[in-house]
Amino acid sequence: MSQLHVTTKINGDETEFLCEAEDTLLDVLRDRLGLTGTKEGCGTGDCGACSVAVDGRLVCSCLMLGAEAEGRDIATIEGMATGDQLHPLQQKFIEMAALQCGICTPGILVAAQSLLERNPDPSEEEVRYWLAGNLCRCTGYDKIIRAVMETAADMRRAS
Amino acid sequence: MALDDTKKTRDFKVVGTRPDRPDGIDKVTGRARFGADMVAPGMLTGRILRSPHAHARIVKIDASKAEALSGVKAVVTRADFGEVPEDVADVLDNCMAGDKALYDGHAVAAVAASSPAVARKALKLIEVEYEVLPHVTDVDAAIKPDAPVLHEGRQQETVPEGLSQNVIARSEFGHGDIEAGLKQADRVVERTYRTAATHQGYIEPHACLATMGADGRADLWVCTQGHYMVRNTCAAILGMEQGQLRVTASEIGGGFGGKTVVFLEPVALMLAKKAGRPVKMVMSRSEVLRATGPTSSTSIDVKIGMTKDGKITAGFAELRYQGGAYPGSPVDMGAMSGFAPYDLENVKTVGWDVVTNRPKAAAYRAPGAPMAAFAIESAIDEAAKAFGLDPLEVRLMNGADEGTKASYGPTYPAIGLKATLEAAKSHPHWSAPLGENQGRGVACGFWFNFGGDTCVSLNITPDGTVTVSEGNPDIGGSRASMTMMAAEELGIPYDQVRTIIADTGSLGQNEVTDGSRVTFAVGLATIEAARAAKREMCRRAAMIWGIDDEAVEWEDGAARPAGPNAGKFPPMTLKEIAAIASNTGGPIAGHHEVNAEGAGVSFATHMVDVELDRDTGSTKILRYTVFQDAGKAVHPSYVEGQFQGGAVQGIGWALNEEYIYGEDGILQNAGFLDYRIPVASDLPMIDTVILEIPNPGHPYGVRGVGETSIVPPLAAIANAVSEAAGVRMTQLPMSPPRVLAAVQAKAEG
Amino acid sequence: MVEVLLWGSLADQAEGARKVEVEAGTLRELLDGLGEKFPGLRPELERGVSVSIDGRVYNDSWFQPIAEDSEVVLLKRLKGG
Amino acid sequence: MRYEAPTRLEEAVSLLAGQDGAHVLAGGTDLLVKLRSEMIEPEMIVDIKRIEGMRDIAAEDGGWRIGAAVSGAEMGEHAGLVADWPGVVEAAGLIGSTQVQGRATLAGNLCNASPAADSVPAMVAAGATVRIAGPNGTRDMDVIDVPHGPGKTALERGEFIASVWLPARGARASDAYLRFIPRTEMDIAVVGCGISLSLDEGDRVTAARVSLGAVGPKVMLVEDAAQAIIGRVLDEAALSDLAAACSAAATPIDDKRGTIDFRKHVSGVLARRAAVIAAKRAKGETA
Repeated sequence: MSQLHVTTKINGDETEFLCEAEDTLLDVLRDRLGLTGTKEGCGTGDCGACSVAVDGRLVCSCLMLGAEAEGRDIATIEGMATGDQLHPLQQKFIEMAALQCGICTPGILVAAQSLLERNPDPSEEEVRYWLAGNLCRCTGYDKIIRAVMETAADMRRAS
Repeated sequence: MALDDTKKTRDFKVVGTRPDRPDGIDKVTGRARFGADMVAPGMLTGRILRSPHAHARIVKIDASKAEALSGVKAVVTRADFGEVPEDVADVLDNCMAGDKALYDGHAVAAVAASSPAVARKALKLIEVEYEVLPHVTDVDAAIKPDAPVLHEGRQQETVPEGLSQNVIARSEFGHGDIEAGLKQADRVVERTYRTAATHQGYIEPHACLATMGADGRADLWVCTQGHYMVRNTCAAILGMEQGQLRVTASEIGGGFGGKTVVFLEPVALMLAKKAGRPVKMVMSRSEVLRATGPTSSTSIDVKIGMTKDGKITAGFAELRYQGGAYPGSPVDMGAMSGFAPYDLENVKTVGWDVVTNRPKAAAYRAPGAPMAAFAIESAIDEAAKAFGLDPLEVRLMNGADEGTKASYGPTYPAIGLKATLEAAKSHPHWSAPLGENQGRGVACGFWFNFGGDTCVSLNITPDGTVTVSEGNPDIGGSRASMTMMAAEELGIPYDQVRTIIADTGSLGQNEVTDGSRVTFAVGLATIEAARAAKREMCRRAAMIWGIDDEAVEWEDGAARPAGPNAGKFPPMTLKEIAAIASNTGGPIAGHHEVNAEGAGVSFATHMVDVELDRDTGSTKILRYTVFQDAGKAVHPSYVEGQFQGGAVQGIGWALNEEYIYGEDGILQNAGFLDYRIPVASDLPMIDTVILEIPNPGHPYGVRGVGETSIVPPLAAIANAVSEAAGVRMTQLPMSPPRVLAAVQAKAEG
Repeated sequence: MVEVLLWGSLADQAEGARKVEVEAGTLRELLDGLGEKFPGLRPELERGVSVSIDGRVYNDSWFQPIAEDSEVVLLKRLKGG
Repeated sequence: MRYEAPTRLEEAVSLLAGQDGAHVLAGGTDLLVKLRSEMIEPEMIVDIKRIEGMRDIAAEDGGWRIGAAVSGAEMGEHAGLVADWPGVVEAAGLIGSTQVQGRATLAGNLCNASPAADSVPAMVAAGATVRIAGPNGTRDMDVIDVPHGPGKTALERGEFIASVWLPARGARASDAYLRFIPRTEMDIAVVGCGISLSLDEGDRVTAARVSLGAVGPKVMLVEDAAQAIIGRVLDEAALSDLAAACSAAATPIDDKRGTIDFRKHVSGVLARRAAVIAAKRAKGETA
């Protein structure tokens, strides 16, 4: 088996890795690059725990090959905070208890960030549909939706 | 020294506030390490080969080709395990099949290999010869005398003759005279209800990393609700001493009861032992659904007698639960809890534990109770509505209170059922208008709540901060609660305390994180450990001041002289005492080990509005309110979270979730695509009302809150859908095809 | 003597009595006494039971005192999630 | 397994033609699921996203040509396409989650050849065609002719779909797609219905195409349903006839997602609702 050499950018850093052709981007992030913040809940694109942004577009990293990352710009949960400065969504999720077990949290934060980049003033329905691909079994979504809405309001006030 | 032990009137400083959880930053930044996030040097990948048959004799397993494959370091089958103690025999058989594969997905062999690709390839090279046997997956079919039999000789003495060997046990609870009670009724509602098996649906698949040395010492990293349980079970299965197996609990990505047993862990240890290398095993989602514990599917007959003014004269239920391939469905819990919210003169429940060719049922949040509540609360609702009575008033009229003899035997102390009903009645939700094709349902629910073995060790650091070590995996914010209770008791700020989950080598035995026990039992032990530390700090202060220990009391985070002869010394703060601990006898700690008894039962009332699309049978949840007694809400945000999460799991159970088996006994929907748990867009906000009726068995009045919230939703939603549809729904899930068929049948008369 | 309430089907194993009396001052004495007096109860006792004493549920605490007038109810062993 | 990401069409064709077990990767949302579950074990994956034009939406002959690697999310952000073919765009937008939308394509949805594919009934109703690249050059085909049954397509060895073409949208004409799923998102269609229609100034239907998904081995164009409304104003009687024609045309099976009775009934329900939406859009009303 000859491995593929891939050059990409992850959370702003030029990154090179070797992978098998069948490795998913999720496999690469978790097992080759040690970025285990991106989680695997299903491996079939049904739970959203592996959400990352590729060239600014939200995707399931389990549904993309590592090899496809060549030349792309990938953002994962590990790049969401700036130094010790949490992203407002991260801060709000803690404050509003928008997580219980926390396994879905990285994917939901990445997805919510992608929403707020496109739509700074989403309705509750828009938030709910945007996040419909991110399963959470603990919270019933209530506090998650509220946290996203409140973060959006805070960010609008701040800008 | 005098310790503040008041309950109802206590003025809390930390408890009842909403501080940030201590593991928050780790969890929002991706740093938190869950089951699959650990690595070890030289680690191998472990994988399991699973039965493609629902029921088959395993004639022969030939793994020679797999063993010969380059990169394969170990193959394990049942033959690798010796005789094991009886109490773990079924556990082992479920982890690795013996003579027979008992369900689709049952483990039959495992490999450890140098990469996932090699492991996958190796599994295909293992040749298993099966003799396929007839199977049965339906509970009512499994009871019949001619049903295919899973096990011979497992039937208990409680089962009358003439039933299939699949019927393992019968139990009966209650008091009074049902026939006499039914005679007093103006109306008797008699129906059969059915519920489908549902899965706990935690988002994190089971995962572990096992290491075992040639000296027999082993380490295990695992996502579990109870690493002490994992240690004890694995040690028994592998014939090890418990002290030689150290288990560390990872962060856990949901459990809801499903991670209270072992699946991969003994196999991973055996692979690690044979390979002499660390072995990591992670289940796929389909493995989780095929082979880990769903809850029972059930079939329940209910008979309710009611007078025209709403008095329940008799309540009877016969419950049949299939618990998968081994004895031990949660039918007893259902039979004991179903009528628990009511004060009844005549009540009787009969429970039947049945085995079928399905994965062994694991606990699922208030195991057994939601199905019983669905049946009984539906029948009560139907009887009340037949008389045109208000369903909340009927529940209030018949509701249990302090002094009521519970349907399962004991007499209740102070309980909160009526408080939840009164809160529901006065809530604006109850009086809000409903539109066309909309319905409102209410239902009550009960759960026992547990205590059990618990250890907490609380250490004072030299700089006067505090660490708490406890032995229960934090599944939904319990580290915050423990930190709060320690801070409360010590009279210091929340951020001066840090709580960690210790490994099995660091504390004594701890019961699993289950039965809504953690905030109650670990909280109790934390408070007692803090009190022990306070006593010691008071003693140190007394030494310094040269007065009697008894003349020192602890208040607001400091030792103070108390009483007429104590003298006038300025208070010594915790920090001051800690700084000179070495000079006064050495480090200061408090610890508490207890089998915590005295958990308080808890009750809830749920209220839900639905809208029905009469053309498609689709149900939309419009509004939902949970009213539940928490005893004392330590961190109200996480109490609300438990209420909301339980309600939404109940919504899934009521509307869409189900295990679907084909005629061939194979699970048809082993993925999140067709095992349909609720998504964000399915739901409204879930409103919560926390009632606080203190539990006399806990220093702060805490009751467990985690499980009760899943008990009422099935019935509440069924009552709402039935109202909207104009036809009584008796089978879950109330999926669109089922509701549409009922609506059409009703229309056709 | 302590009066113990058995659940319905357990009475079948105790000569049909829903309420039985045993000499016991602690939980352990209670469980031992029940097994001795009613051998039919032994399989269920061995499978494990919970005991409600004056409305509080106990699983294992052998030396939990029981008063003569305590309300004692045998329960199926409770299992949670 | 090899991974190739050619930049020229001809290169892709020759890779696909030259290797047994070669699979095309566009959005990958079906392919990777099959790969992982070992339903397929490809020798080669040919990623077509780096081929010129594959990610473009271009005006052509009054209609729109959509490259095979254009994702649903990109379609939803294209104002011209949304204005002309809102039904096709919303059908593509119903495939999976937001995350899946970032990758899933019309061409992939079509080549997966699932009878329940959301975008296919909408494309069939729209009268869409595909341009197929292959060893013998390119050829065009009606969308409805591409699937041959569950998992099977009309594509020959070495061929792949390079683009989808949606025809010119006339005046007072529009489309709509509705599906039924048990939840509000994330499910496979239990029934899907696409309708494209044109109205005259008197709101009479002058042309219509009605299609159904998930009620037969492949997506079907229901001529009887179109005939039931052509020449008529969409009043209650016309809509009832439309619904009846769709229910009658549906030949579903019982499975884990729905029953025969349910699917037949809901075929009619969705047709009626989709027709109302399409008509409103054709009249320039918001729907």
